[in-house]
Amino acid sequence: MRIIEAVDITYTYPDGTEALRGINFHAEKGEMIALLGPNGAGKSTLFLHFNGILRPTSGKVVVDGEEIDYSKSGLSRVRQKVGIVFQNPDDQLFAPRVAEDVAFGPLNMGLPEDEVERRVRESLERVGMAGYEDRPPHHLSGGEKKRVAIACILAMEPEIMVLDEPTSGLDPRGASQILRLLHELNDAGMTIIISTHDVDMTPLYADRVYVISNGEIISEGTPHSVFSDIETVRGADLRLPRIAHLIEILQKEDDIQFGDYPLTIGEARRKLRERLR
Amino acid sequence: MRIIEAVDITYTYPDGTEALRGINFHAEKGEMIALLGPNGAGKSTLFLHFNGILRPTSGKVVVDGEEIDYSKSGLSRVRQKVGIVFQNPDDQLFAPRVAEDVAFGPLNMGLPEDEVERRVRESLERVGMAGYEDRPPHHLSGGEKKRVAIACILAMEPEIMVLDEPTSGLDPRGASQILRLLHELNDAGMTIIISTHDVDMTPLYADRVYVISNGEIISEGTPHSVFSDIETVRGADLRLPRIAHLIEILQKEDDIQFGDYPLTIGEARRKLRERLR
Amino acid sequence: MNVSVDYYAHTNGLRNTSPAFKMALALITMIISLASPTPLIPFTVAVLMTLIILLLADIPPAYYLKFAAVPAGFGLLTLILMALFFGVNPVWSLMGIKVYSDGLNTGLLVFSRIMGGFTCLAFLALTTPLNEIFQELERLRVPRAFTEIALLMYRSVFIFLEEASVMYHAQDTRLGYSGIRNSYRSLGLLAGNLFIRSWLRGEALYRSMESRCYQENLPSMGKQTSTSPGELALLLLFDGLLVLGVILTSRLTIF
Amino acid sequence: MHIMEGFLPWQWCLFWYLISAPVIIYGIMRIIRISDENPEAKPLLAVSGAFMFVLSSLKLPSVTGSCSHPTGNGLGAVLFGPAVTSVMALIVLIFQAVLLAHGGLTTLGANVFSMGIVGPVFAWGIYRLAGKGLSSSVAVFLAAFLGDIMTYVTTSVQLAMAFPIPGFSEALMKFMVIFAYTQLPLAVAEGLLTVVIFENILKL
Repeated sequence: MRIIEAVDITYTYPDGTEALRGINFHAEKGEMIALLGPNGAGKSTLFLHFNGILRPTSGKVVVDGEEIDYSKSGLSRVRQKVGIVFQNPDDQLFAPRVAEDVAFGPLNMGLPEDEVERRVRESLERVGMAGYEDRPPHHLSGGEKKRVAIACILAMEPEIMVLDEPTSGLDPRGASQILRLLHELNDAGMTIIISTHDVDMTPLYADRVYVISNGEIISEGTPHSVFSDIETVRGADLRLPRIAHLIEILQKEDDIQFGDYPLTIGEARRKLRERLR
Repeated sequence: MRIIEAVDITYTYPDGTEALRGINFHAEKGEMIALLGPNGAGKSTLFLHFNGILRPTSGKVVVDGEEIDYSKSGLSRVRQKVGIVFQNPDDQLFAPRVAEDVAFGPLNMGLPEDEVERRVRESLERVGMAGYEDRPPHHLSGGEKKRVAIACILAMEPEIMVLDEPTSGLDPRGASQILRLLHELNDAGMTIIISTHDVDMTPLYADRVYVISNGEIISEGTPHSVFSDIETVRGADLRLPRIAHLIEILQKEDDIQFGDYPLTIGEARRKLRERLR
Repeated sequence: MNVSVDYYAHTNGLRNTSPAFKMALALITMIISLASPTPLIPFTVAVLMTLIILLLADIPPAYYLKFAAVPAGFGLLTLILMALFFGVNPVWSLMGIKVYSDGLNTGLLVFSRIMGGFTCLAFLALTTPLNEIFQELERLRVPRAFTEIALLMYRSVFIFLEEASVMYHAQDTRLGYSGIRNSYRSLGLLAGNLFIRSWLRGEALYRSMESRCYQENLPSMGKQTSTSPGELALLLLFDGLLVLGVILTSRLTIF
Repeated sequence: MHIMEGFLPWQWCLFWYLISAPVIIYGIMRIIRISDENPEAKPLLAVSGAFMFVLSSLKLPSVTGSCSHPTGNGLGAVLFGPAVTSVMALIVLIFQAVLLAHGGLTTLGANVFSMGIVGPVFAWGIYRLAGKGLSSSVAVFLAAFLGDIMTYVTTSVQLAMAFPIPGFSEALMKFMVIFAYTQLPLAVAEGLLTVVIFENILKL
């Protein structure tokens, strides 16, 4: 079942810049999807369409089988279904205390106080930040801020979580903690859409990949099918994952054949083990 | 010849936080050095000592054989020798036009007008941004801003260039352009010090690596020697480069011996080619 | 948040005309339009300036119309209010509402001056980047402390606008603008956060300027431009004719 | 409340320029002195000015359905004092005129007087007075609210002086009535918002 779908949407900024040109995109319920593209390709602009922050110049966005209704109550409904975690946590954490920040969404939804409290507690637990309720967000580390930002969205209990560059700027440990958290949420049934330009990480989580360049989707499929078309990937200012690049060089330059390129360390290990033993 | 050296410096913020605890660091003339560490380890704080923006609580910084003189004229001298490119180009670019930003340093140095013009022209050419003189920085992309920020420092013709996370937030193409540029500058004789938490990229450029964690240097040496001590690297919330990790798994789990871990695609290719042919 | 003005200021067809000329043309014409005791010349100014903006500066008509709609609407409203409430000689009476001839005359005059003045302002705004205006002021001996702050401010404005818009979206995503109560709280949080950010940026900016040997004063960095004799002649001709027009039409009344 | 370009007769434009000039000159002298003592002052004033500009471009919903643009002048007055704030307000007004076509250049003198001088002076004075007896939130609210009200009163006076039809006092009444309906709720709004901003700044 397609839980969210963008049908042929274009978006033109007031100054005339065409940011999106006929995007078709969808996510099945429970999928984990990567939207891969260089800076300025239109990833963030597309995301802002998913919960009606931006309204497409043409085309439509369908959530849970219903086209987005841009009335006040319609927008309120869609924003409870689709939560967006923005790239820079400093743009979304405002309150003097972590708990107040997490409570922001549920309070705006008009939930009763004990329900708000329960959600704050549970979301902070889920992202591993229980015990930080009274801390001021700007004293947290980058990775911690990111997790609080995710908790803020979790507290609204959306069906779809959209994350803009969730690991950018994080050190290796912070990045892998976020990735683990997203896997857990996905296992629990949440549909997750991630924008990124980190090609090395993409194959680690994505069920399906869209490649976006200059406001157009130029490729779509499983990580293997997307990365097998190297020309398209490089044309979008991206590259192969390092592991795949190593194998590509061995195959092309040194004529050692592996077939399909492995994309992750695990896959490469299996392929190499077969050949080396 | 040690062109810059930090001797046993500690730095305590006014609020009492100990940011640096006895750092010893040096760069030889013409070296390209990586300062590797997780977020919050003290990388940026250390950098601000290199041109006297911060004054160590104890210890000293020696540039070109002379201890930094913290008088007005002394600071002006050291800042012409050591240029810092800050992490966020938006913190650095303040002028309404690219050319004015690049001219700012040389003008402050009191250079005559035609010399300023020459330097502006040459630095913009060197970073591949000739023709952008009249653009306002807010019409540039992230990678372009970064290159202009580097040109701003180049125009002061320093002997040492210090860059804080120069590739963070950039897509693969943007990052590799910056890296290529830094290699060119280094080949032309400039000493370059780069702070980063990108372990995959570090072995591609660094002659020597310092690992910093919690305000202390916990490891130092060539990339191979630093990454061979996996415990220390992981203890600093970092990891092995992906290529090295693949080989580590083959070696440890599958008992296929390679000896020293290769860190880059090139090194791994040579090792694997030997074994596979 | 309309910064497309700035975008056009940097890309329009008159981008490379000297800023001093554009400023002089806008300001002198504006003053002539304001000094005219009758509406004809201000309306002429509005038409001429609109033509310059559309034909010489190549500003897209659709954009310009939207830009001009607000002052035009406000000007019309003024005209109506003046005709109904600011007069002593009633001419018509419609269902008990009196229209005053002198009020109508004043209203028409103010409306024409608003349109004349606005089109001059729009010409300046759409053809000349703000920084060049302040750099010209600097050459006119406006105190450096004033222009320096304005020039330093220019960049920060765009950074903060961008940040404010992302913050606004982030709050909107969490339903921060549903209902007036929520809106106030959200906007207050946003503004407070932005304020803190602005101080952090101030510190970071100072640090990076210090790194480049900044000492108390910004060096003068503007592009040196000069007004050509041809431009000067054009300016004198254009505004001279308008002044003549003001003198000739000064006794005209419509109602 | 901006007076639009072209709205005031030239004599009044000139008059308000002359009235505002001494305050602006004094403010610039203060800025020069402050930045001589502290080189960090200029970048900080610049970012604060940018903050004021951005704040004023945010729309604040009001009870009557119209929108106001919070000015931040009250906040500036409390932080920097009225003289420096008047200079900042002048720069912000030029930015608004040229980047947004709010206000105008010939009306700049009049607008600086109402929004950059009278408003901040009242806000600052009231904050000082009220700060002695009342809680800081109430003082901030009163300062921003009354600063706003005084700005509107000043604008009404300016307009009535320019269009004294049939006489000054009748015209003033008319302008005040128009503003009372549209601007009073906005002054309350700005007062409340300034309190929220102020409290957030203190907490962070």
